[in-house]
Amino acid sequence: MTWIPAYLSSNLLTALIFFPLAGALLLFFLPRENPRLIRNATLLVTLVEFLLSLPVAIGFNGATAAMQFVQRVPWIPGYGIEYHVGVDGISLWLVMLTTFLMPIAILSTYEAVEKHVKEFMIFMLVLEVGMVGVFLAIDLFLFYIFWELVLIPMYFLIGVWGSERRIYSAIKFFLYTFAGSVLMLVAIIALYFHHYAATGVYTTNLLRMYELSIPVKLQFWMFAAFALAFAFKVPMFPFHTWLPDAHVDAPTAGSVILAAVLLKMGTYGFLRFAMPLFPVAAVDLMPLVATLAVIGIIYGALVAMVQKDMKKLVAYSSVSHLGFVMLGLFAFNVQGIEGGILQMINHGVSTGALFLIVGIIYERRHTRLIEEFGGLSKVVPLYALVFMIVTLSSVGLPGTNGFVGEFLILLGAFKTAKWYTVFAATGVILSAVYMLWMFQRVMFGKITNEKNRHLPDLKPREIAYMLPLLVMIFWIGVYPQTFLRKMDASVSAAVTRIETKRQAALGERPQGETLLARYFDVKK
Amino acid sequence: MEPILFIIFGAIAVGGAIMVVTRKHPMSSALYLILTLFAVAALFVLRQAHFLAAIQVIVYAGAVMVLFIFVIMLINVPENKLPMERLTGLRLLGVVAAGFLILESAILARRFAMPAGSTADAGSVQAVGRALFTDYLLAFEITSVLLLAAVIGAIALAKRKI
Amino acid sequence: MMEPTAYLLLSGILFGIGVAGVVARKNALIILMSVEIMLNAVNVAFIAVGSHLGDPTGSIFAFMVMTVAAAEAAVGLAILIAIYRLKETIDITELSVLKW
Amino acid sequence: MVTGILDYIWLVPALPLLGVLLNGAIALFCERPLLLAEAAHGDEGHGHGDAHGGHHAPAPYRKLVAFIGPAVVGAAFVVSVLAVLALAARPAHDRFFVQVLFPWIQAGGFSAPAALQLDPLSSVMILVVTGVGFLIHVYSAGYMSHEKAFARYFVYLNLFTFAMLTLVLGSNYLVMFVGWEGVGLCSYLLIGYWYEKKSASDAGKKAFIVNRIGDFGFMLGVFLIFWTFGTVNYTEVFAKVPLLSANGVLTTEIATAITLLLFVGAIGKSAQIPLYVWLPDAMEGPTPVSALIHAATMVTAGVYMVARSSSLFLLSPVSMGVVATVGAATAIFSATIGITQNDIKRVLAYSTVSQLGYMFLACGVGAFTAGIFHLMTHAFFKALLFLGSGSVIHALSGEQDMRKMGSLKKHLPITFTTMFIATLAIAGIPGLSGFFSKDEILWKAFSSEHGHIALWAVAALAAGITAFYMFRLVFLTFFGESRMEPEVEKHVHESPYSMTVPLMLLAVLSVVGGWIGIPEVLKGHNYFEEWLAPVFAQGAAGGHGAAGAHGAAHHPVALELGLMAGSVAVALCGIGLAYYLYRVRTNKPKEIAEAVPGLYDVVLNKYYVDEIYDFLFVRRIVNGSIVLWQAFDAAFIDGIVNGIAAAVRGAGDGVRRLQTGVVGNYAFSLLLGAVLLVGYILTR
Repeated sequence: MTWIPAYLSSNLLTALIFFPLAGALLLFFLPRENPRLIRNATLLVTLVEFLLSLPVAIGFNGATAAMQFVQRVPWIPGYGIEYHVGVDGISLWLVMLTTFLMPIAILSTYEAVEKHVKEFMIFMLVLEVGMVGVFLAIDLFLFYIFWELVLIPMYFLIGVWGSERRIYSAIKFFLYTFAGSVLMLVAIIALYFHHYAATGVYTTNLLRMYELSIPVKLQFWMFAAFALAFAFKVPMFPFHTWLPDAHVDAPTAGSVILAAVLLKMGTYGFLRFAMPLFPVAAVDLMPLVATLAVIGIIYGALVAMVQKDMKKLVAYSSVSHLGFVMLGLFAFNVQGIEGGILQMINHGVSTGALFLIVGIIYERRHTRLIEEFGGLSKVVPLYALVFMIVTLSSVGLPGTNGFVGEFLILLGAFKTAKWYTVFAATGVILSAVYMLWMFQRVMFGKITNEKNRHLPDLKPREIAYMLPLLVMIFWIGVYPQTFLRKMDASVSAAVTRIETKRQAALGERPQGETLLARYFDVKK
Repeated sequence: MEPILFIIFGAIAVGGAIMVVTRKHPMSSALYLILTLFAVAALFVLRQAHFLAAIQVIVYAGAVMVLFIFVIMLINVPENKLPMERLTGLRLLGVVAAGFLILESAILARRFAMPAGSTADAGSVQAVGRALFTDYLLAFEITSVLLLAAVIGAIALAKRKI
Repeated sequence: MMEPTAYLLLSGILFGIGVAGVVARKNALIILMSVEIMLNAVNVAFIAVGSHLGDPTGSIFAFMVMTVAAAEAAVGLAILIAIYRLKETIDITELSVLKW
Repeated sequence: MVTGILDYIWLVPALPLLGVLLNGAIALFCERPLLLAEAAHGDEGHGHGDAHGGHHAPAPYRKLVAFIGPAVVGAAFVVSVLAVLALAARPAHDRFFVQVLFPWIQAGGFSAPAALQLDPLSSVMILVVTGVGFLIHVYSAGYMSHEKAFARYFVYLNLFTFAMLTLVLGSNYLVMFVGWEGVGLCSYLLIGYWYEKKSASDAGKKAFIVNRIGDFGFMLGVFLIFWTFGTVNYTEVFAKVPLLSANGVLTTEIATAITLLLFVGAIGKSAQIPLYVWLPDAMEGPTPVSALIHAATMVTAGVYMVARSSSLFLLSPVSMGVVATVGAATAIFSATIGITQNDIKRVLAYSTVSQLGYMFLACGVGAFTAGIFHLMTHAFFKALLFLGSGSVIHALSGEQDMRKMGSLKKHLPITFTTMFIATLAIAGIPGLSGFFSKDEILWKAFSSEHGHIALWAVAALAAGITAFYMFRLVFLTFFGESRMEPEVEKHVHESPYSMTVPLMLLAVLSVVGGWIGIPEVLKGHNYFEEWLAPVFAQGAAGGHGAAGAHGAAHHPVALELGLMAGSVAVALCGIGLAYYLYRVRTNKPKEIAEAVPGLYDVVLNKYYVDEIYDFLFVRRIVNGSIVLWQAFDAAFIDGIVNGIAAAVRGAGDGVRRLQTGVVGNYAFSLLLGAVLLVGYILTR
């Protein structure tokens, strides 16, 4: 980090979080009648934000697991709440994913969003503030604020610019996540007071919470609360029904960001909060979480197969992909977790690209039903090529990003949960089935619908925002080291921390006690 | 001596009250109400609360009831427009509940057990006046504000829009 | 001086009757009068206990109750007049504009 | 100088990749505008016919593509030959070269570098892939000349060659897996080349998904390998085999599990029972594709993988048994189906499945060398057969049904002679390559310690049936009177030289190919075995005792000769039967068919395997998913969610009704509250 001026490097993260907010304020002053100016201004803001985030990625020192670019300012000293931000191996690439995807999402709205362009752009920028904030916050209170902040713009994005059932979906999305986060708030407060009881110091600083040893019974309930909140967000199997509705009724840019980044807040939450803070409960509940993850993988794939609406299909495929991520995280070893993190990035790139692709033909034909299409490959060959590459990356073909993530996840999970991996691996087959079947019905075969005969191929603007995604697909696929190298230190530190804390906590428990005895005082 | 008078005036009060509640025409109810008020005033006298008895007769029976009668005549609802009142449904339940309430207050009354006080003439004008202008001065002033508000309110409400 | 229990019982009865009147009657005027009866019942209780304890507070409270009763009657009747002028009726079951 | 070439081994896969990029650029910038212009004025595509398309002047870019495609693979062939020579120059035990390109995936203890490895086994494979591949590229330049999407075809073909070379040259299981799925992708693209035909895109999708089922097993095998050996590189894995099996870490159960999982991958890729169903449908693709992918190279990937992991397979007799039995079963099973097929390419497809069965049988009985030897010879004559059938179809402008052929001998002399040589080879007529490799397998099936008399019998019978249906094909297409439609017959013409020269070369190879592996018993020296010995010796040594690469010691020579004669006899009577049925009494086959209609229909319809699979799996899964979606997702979970919402609204509605507006009611509720309260105070 030597070449970044000291001043900048200490305030870089704060700049990163609040720059889009400044951009949003700037938009207020722009004339509403000139959407073109507003779009270009927002694009500029998001691009500068991306450039601002590059030094973080380049300057990030992969050797240490400690938080870097840390900035710490007392915020509410009375309660020990600080404005404490920092980045480490786990959150680095998620932040980069956010700043990388925002310009792409904005660029994709040039012809898609016509009404209330100013408000749309302001909501998108506020959304970016929330997302970047969530990944950088190290203070629980600050994290919770950003976690809630993200909901509001997304609610409006779906509610105002969505399609048919947008109000229902927006409310469903909002309530689902909100219910979860309320539970999390209770757990945070319990943690806060437990920390005071244990150490006599009021603080919401996550790193201090890591050192805290929490009695096993309390750990169980707190983990359950955190896990439920994140499970709603991931979404894990039984709590996923909001995702297809939210995606189908969100505008293209909205569902790109929703799929690419918002879902990752759930999995990131598990990795950053639920697992390290409550290791005993996390490892004990691993079978339950892994089962739900595997069900999610297979269930998501099977249901995706029979969808009639392309966006719903991609939404259910996200349920399946994130099932993989969860399985990876709960493998509790370096391969699994690194695979999980990488798969979060891959899912962001490939599913984001898939939604953009669906958006492109939606802009042309204003329908997402698969049977409306057919034989497009002859009419729009360049589009077919891009669609094929993204489909392969989503299916996880070696050489593309999907494979590296999925392979590492299954490899890691095989060690700790052999049979879960065997079932999860069928997901690899099922993903090929539904993706290729959809691709075949849309692209191959004869042109059935006259309207498809004269569809224009990709416009230069569309190529401009698809190209970076394709580059990422091959870059992660062929040379994932650039990404894995920077995660190693943090992930191994996380794994060892979980393990040592667990051993310590289990030290005084009687040997070989059953889970029931440990958590519910049922006599063994 | 006192119990006999108590029974007399108590009976009058209760009878008057019942008649107030049951008469069809508001005017007869008003008159019965005045009777009840006098009975209550008599009870006050029995309990040596002379000041209160006087106030009761002057303010209550005098001023308030006059107001009532005044309003009844003002409204002067014609005979046929008076609401037909058959005691059914919820209102019957209400009366039953009131009965219950009487029963409960009876039980409560029997549980009353407080030591008797020393000074006999607690209710006399001197005692009440001294208490009123020392401990309860603030309350006294507030009531005056309350009355003022009530007067203004009444005028504003009942005034014919000109 | 007599034990106050009898007075309290009387006060309970009067209060019950007043409540019955408020609940059972449809004529707003009668309801207002029943309220007056309830207030008087309360006064009886106050005075009975006040004199039993030899404490002037009983009378003070009764006095306060009376002023409030007067104010309440005044405002109540004013409302009633306004309603009657508007709706030509004082039957409370017909005055249910604040219906759901 | 000669050994220096080894450092450039990365050129072998890189050249086809270069071809992909060049042709890809041409396809995007030259071909696409042409196609768009054509699609624009609504000219309904016609490219689904195999043989010929609209005769418009070939655009200039076609010549360039027609040059780049084959040239790139040819160059790769040259580099491969030089590399193999350089390898051969080294002493036998040192024929081994690994080149690490860059660290591909590293996470925690796991490390899989992108590295290439050249040793005798992979050298044989790259020679076959680039050699036969080159000939097929030249052939398809002529064959596909009338196609509109010409450049796109060569992009896919080069991409396939790149993927196959990566598979073969990979120095660890992960790079092999990259090539493994890469060839799966290319076969999907090439089978579905005429994507406008629904049957073609269905076949492509089917191929990819069935391959993926195989890859599922392969992947699990790789995980088990990593967590047992701690690495996925071949050298380290095979070096650790003796150590780990000694100290009990690598128990036979684990070895069996690993090998069976890997074998699932092989079944998927090399179309063995039960995952062979995609290969016959893969005939939807252009014929050179069938020749390259579904005969010579891709399908042999499974055999290569089993051979590569020979030391693991040798550890578990159970796996060896499974491999052998599956191989033999597939050989006989698909051979029987081949008898009744009427589509020339489907006969060859089932024949390929059957021959692959032989190769797995060889591996199953421990004769990995024989398996690879047969793989090589099979690549020659099967590619020739497919290309020959392609030239027949090309001549008959798209006709594939043998019942509408006949008497082509006089029209297509070169095609006839080359195909006849290949048929002799595949039938196992002595002197030709097929004989040596197939006989080697038969002998090992009998003599090797993993072998069994039953396996030999089944294999011999299958050889007979193979001879029968191959000669049936030849007699139906080339002999007898012409059953062609008149206008088809009008312009039947021999294929241009660009197609017939590869046929001739392959014919030569089909003959010569066997001579490098003549067994001792026939006074020849088995160079091939000698060449592969170091790879398998290391494996065999690893196993318990020499598997008897040639196990001639404890079997009298006479027995070997006797069995050899036996297998030739079986082949001859197969040919005789075919001659009798299809040349002498041509109506006899119809009579037999009527005589036992049930059996004939069953066999004709491929034992209804596809229909069974479709009924058992596909329909169940699809319907199940619909039920899952509608019943579970939409009704159940959403039901709960919406239910809660409705309950909340309902409660709100209920409470709302309390506000009646009548003052009396409010007074009553007040009273009620008071009564209850006092009642509570009293009773407390």
